[in-house]
Amino acid sequence: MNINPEKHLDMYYQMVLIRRMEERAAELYQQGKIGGFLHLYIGQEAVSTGLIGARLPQDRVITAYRDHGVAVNCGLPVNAILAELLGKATGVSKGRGGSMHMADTSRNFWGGHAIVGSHLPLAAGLALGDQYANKDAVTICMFGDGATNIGYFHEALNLSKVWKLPLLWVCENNQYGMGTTVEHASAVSEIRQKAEGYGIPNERVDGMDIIAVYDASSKAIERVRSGEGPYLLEIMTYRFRGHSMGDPERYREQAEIKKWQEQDPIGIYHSYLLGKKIASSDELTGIEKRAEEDVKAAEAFAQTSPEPTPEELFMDIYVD
Amino acid sequence: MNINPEKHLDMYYQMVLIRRMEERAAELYQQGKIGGFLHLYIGQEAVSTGLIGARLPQDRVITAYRDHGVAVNCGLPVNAILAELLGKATGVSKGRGGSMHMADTSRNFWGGHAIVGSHLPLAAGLALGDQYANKDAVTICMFGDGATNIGYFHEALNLSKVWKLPLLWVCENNQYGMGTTVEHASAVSEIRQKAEGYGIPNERVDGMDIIAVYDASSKAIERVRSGEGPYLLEIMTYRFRGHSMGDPERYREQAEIKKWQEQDPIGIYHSYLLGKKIASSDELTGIEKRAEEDVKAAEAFAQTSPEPTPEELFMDIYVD
Amino acid sequence: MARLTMREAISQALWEEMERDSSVFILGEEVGVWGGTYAVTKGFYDHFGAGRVKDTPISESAIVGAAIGAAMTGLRPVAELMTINFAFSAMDHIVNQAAKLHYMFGGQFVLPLVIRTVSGGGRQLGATHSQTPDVVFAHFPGLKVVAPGTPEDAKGLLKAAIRSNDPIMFIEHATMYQVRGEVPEEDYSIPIGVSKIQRQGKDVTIVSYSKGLELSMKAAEELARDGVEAEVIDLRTLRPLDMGPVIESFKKTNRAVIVEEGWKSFGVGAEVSTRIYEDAFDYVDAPIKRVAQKEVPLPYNRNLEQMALPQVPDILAAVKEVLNG
Amino acid sequence: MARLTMREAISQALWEEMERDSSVFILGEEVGVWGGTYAVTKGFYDHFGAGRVKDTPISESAIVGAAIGAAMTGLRPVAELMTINFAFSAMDHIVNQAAKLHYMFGGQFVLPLVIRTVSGGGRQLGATHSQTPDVVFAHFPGLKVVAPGTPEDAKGLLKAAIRSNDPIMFIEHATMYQVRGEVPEEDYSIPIGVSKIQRQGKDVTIVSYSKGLELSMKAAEELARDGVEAEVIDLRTLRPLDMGPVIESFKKTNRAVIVEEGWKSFGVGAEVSTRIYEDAFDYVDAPIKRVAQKEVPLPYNRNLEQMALPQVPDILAAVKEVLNG
Ligand SMILES: Cc1ncc(C[n+]2csc(CCOP(=O)(O)OP(=O)(O)O)c2C)c(N)n1
Ligand SMILES: Cc1ncc(C[n+]2csc(CCOP(=O)(O)OP(=O)(O)O)c2C)c(N)n1
Ligand SMILES: [Mg+2]
Ligand SMILES: [Mg+2]
Repeated sequence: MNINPEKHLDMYYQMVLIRRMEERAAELYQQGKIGGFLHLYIGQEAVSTGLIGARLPQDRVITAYRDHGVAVNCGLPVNAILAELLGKATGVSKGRGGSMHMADTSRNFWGGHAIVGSHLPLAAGLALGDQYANKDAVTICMFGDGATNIGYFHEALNLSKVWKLPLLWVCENNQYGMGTTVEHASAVSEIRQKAEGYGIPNERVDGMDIIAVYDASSKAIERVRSGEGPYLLEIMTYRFRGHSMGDPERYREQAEIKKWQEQDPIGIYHSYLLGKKIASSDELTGIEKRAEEDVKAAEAFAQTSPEPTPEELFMDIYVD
Repeated sequence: MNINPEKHLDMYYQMVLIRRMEERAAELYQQGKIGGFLHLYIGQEAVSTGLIGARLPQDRVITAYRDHGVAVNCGLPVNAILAELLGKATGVSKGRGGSMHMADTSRNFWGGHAIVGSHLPLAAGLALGDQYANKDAVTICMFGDGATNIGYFHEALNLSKVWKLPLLWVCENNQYGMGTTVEHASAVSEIRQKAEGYGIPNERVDGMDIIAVYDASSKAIERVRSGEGPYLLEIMTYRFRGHSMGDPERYREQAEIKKWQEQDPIGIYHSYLLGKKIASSDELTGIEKRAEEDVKAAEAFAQTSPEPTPEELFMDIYVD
Repeated sequence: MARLTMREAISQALWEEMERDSSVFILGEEVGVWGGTYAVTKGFYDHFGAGRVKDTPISESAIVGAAIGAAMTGLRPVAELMTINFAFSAMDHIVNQAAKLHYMFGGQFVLPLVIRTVSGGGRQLGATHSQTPDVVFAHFPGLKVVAPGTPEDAKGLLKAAIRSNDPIMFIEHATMYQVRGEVPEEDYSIPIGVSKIQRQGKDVTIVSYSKGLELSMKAAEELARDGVEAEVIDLRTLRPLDMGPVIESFKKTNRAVIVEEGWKSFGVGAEVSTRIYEDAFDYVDAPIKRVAQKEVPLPYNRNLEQMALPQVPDILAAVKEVLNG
Repeated sequence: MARLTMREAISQALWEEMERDSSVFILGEEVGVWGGTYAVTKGFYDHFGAGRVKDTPISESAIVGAAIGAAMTGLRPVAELMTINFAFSAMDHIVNQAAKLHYMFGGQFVLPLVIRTVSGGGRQLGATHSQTPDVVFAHFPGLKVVAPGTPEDAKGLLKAAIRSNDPIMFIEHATMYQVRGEVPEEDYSIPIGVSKIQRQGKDVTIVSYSKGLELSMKAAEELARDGVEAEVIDLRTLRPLDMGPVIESFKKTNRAVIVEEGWKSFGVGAEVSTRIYEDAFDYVDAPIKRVAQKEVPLPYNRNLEQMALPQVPDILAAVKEVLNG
C-alpha cells in the first residue's frame, strides 16, 4: 500500500503521542490523581495506529478497556482523554467512564468496554446497523487474546458470518490475558485458527511493524467493504507494562520483557522512516517534541478543568 | 467392531422400546396426562443406542432435554421414565423434573438439561471430576446442532482441550434447531468443522445406521479413555416428529420428512440383522412384541403410581 | 373498542410500529419462519421480509448485544428472548451493557431498544423454564422494566417502548396470551412508568402487575360478592416504580395486599410494601400482606406446581387478614 | 485470638480446608500463578500445585459450569469469579443450574459448591465494575448467599460453606480486604443462615451486612458519643435470611434502620423492612428507614461516586429520623 509522507509522519506522531500520554498517565496514577484501573497500551501502539490509520471516516471502531491509544488514533483530543482519566466534566465521557470507558461517537469511536468480550456482540450490532441502512461502512472490532475464550466471541463471530456482516475482527494478541499465557487459556495457540471454525478468512500479522499492520488492515478493510462478510486479523504484539497499574508481574521474566522492548514499535518505525528517507532525524525529533508539548498542554487543560457538578450524578440515566 | 448377537438383539430391543414408549407418550400428551413440553426422540434412536451401547459402566452420559431415549439406553426403567412424564412420585426425578429433566446417577446418567448448551460446561466438570480422581472414565456429552451456536459450547470445548479432559462431545445433528436449519444458524454447515477451531479431532457419522454409530463411538470412547483429550463426533440424523408436541412444522416440507422416514433407523437395523442372519424375522417380531408389552406394563405402573405428597414440595431444596 | 387477546394486542403493536417506522425491526429465535414460539410474530416474516424479521442462532448474548449495537446506530430493534429464563444467558448484556452505556459514556450512546420476553410459571415446564424473576431486572437503574396486565396496556405500552429512546425490558406472561380485553381501535400509546387503578374500591388496596393482576381482579370480584370493595392497582412498570396511585389509594383504604407471581423473598412486594410504610406510615391500619410464590424451584408435577404458585384463595385469605388486622 | 485482615482470614479458611480435605480445589481466573487478583490465593499454587489451584480461561460460564459438574462427582470446588460484575456472565449457571439441580432431579445431584466472588463499589472502577447486586442472587431458592462483614465471620463462614453440601455464593467486599479483626486461633466454623448481634444497644436497631456493617459500626460509635446506643445486627447470610435476632432486637428498640451498599429499590432493605413490619407490627414506633446506594450506574469520578454510595452521615441522619419519628 502506498502511504504518503504526510501520513507517515502523522502516524509516527500518533504513536509517540500515545506513548508520552500514557507515560504521563502512569505518573498521574502513581500520584493518586487517576483512580480505578489504568491499562496502558505502551508497546502496542503500532497495532491500533496502523489499523485505524487504514480506516475511512465512516468506519466504526470499538475496543476493550485498553483504549487510550485507540482513542488517540480515532482522533479524540488528548485534552479530553486526560480529562477523562482525571474524572473531569470535560472528559470524553464527562468523567463518568474513566480509563476503561471512553468513547466519542462523533469520531466513530464506540468505546472502551470493560467486560471482557462483551463488546463483540455490540460490534455485530454496529455492523448490522450499517448493513440495514445500506451504508458502505466497516466496523472494526478490537479485542485481546484472552477475550477469545469467552462465549461472547463465539456468538458474535458466528452471527457475523451467518449474517455476512461488514465486520473486521481484530485480535490484539499480546500473548497474555492478565497473567495467563495464550497456551494456558486457549485450545489453540494461533488465535487466527479459531476463525476457521466459523469459516471466516483470517491472517496473522506482525504488530510491532506498523507498515505490516497498515498493509494488512487496508486490504482486510477493503475486502470487508466489498461485501464478502467478516474477516479476522490476529496482530501479534506485546505489552511492555503490567496488565494494569499495580500488576506484580509474577508471571513473566524480565528477560522476556527486555527482548520485546528491543522490538519497540516506535523504534522500528523510526528506523524505517530514516532508512526509507521519508523523514530526517531532526524532523522526527521535532515530532517527538511536539507530542511531548501537546501532552503537557493537554494535562494543563485536564488539571484545570472543572469536576462534574453534583447534579451530573443524576443526569443521563435515561433519555425519556 | 465385533458386536455379539446378544448385544445386537439388545440394541434392537432398546430402539424399539424407545419408539414404542414415545409413541405412547405422545398419546398420553394428547390426552392431557403429560404436561409441559415433550420432545420426542423418534427417528434418532440409532444415535444414542449405538453411542451408549459403546460405553463402559463407568462412563458418564449427559444430554439435553430430548432425553427419553438416552434415558432408556442408559438403563433407566421405562416404569420410572413414564412415571416421570406423568409427574408421579415414582418418576426418575420424583415427578419434579418432567420430560426435560430426567436423570439417574446410579446408572451414570446425569440428565436431561433444558437450557440449550448449558450442560456442556457441566460435562466438562464431570470429566474434570474423573480426571481429578484419576478414574479411567469418559464423559459422553450429547447436544443438538442448534446448541453449537451458544457461548457455552465454545467455553466448554475450549476448556476441555486446555485441560485435556476425558470428554467425548457428541453433536446430534438433526439439521434443525426448532424451525431453524443449520445453514441459517451456524457459520459452518458441517458442525464438526467447529472442533477444528479448538484443535479437537473430529469426525462425521451417519446416525441412521446404528452400526456406523457404534463403531465410531467405540473408537472415539477408547481414544478419549487413552488420555488423548477430547474428541468430537457429529452424528447426522433427523427427527421424524416436530420439535416438541404442538409444533406446527411450517419450516419443512412433508416430502423431506418422508424421504428421511424411508431411512428409518429401526428399519435399517431390521434389514441389517436379517441380512447378516443375526436374527430371524420371528425373533425380531418377538422383540417388538416384548417392547410393546413392556411399555404397556410400564404405563400401568406409572398410571397407578402415587402423586408426590404436598410435603414433597418443600423437600430437597437444600441438603443441609 | 375491539375485544382482543393479549397476543393480538402485542402483535398489533409490533406490526403497526413496523409499518410506521422502517427503523424498527425484530430479531430473535424463531421470530421469523416459525412465527414466534408464542405466535406473536405470525405473518411478520412474509410481510416484512427476512431483513426486518431476523431469525437468529441460539445465542442470547449475541441477540441482546447485537440489538444494543444496532440501537447505538439509530435503529430501533425489538429483540425477543424466547423466555425470561434464557434472559440469564444474556444477563451481562442486559444489566452491564444496556442498563449502563448511556450514562457511563456521558450520554453519548442512545439505546432505543426493546427486549421482549416471556415470564411465568404454571405450564408444567419445570424449574428451569417457569420463573417469574422480573424483580431481578427491575433492580438495575438505567433499565426500564414494563410488564403489562391487560391487552390494552400491552399494546399501548409496547408502542411507547418502541418509540422510547431508553433500553426497556418488556415482560409478557406465558399464561396470559389468550386473555381478552377491550383495546382502542385508534393509534395510541401509554406512558411508561405510570401505575393505573384497574378497579375502584374503598376497603382495601390490592397492588399487583402482570399475572398477579389477573388473579387480583378475580379476587376482587369474589370479594365484592361478600361486600368488600377492593381497589386494584396495576403497577404496569416496575422501574421506574410509580407509587403515586398506590399511596393515594392506601391513604383511603389503610390496608393493602401485594400480589406477584415471583418468589416472595426480595420480590416486588417487599419494595412496594416498604414504600407504602415509608410514604404513608400514619395511614397503616393493619400489617400489609404479600401474596407470592413459595420459595421453591417450581416443580413439574401439576399439583405441586399449583401449590407453589399464588392463587386467588391466597389473595382472599390475605385480604381477610388485613381487614381483620 | 489473632488480629487478621479479612484477606488473611479468607485465605486461611481456604488453605486449611484444602489441607484438611483433598477433594477441595480452587478454579478461576488468575487464582494460580498470579495468586488471585485480590491476593487471596497467594502462595497456593506453589503449595498445592496446578492440579488443585486451577487457572482458567476467561469464561465465567465454564468456570461455574465446570465447578457444578465437578461438585456433582463429589468434589468440593471453590470457584472464584473475579468480581460479582462478571457473575452476570455466568448467571444461567448460577441461577438456572446451581440453584435448581438438586431439587429438580428429585435430590439426586448433590452440589457441594462454593462460588467466591467480590462485590462493591468505591474504587472508581466505573459502572460495569462497581456493583453490589447481592440481592439479585438472594432471590433464588436453591442457592445460599453468604456475605460476611468481619474477618472472624469470613473465616468461619467460608469453612462452613466449603463443608456444606449446598451451592453457596460467598460474597466478599472489594474495599474490606484490609479490615482487621480478632480471629480465633483454633479450627472453627460458623453456621450459615444465622444473623449476629455485632453490637448491643437499646435505642435503635441497625440491620446490615458486608460493607454496610462496617459503616453501621462506625455510625454506632458516633451515636454512642451522643448517648444513643444502637444495636447493630449483621445478617451475614442473605438466603436463608435469619430474621430472629432482628425481630428480637426490634421488639426492644422499636426503631430500625437498614443499611446496604446496593441500590435501594428492590434491595435487601426492602425485604428486611417488610419482614419487620410483618413480624413485629405492633412494636413499630417510627417508620423504618433504609440507607442504600443512589439509583444510578456508579460513576468513575470520585466525588460523584462517593455521593452515590451510602455513607456514615447518611446512617446518622436516618437514625436521627427514626428516633424523632
Ligand atoms: C467477563 C470478564 N471476566 C474477567 C474480567 C477481568 N479481566 C479484565 S482484563 C482481563 C484479561 C483480558 O486479556 P486480553 O483479552 O488478552 O486483553 P489484554 O488485557 O491483554 O489487552 C481480565 C481477566 C473482565 N473484565 N470481564
Ligand atoms: C438458552 C436457550 N435458548 C433457547 C431455548 C429454547 N429452545 C429449546 S430447544 C431449542 C432448539 C435446540 O436445537 P438443537 O440444539 O438442534 O436440539 P434439537 O431440538 O434439534 O434436539 C430452543 C431454541 C432454550 N431452551 N435455551
Ligand atoms: Mg492479551
Ligand atoms: Mg437440532
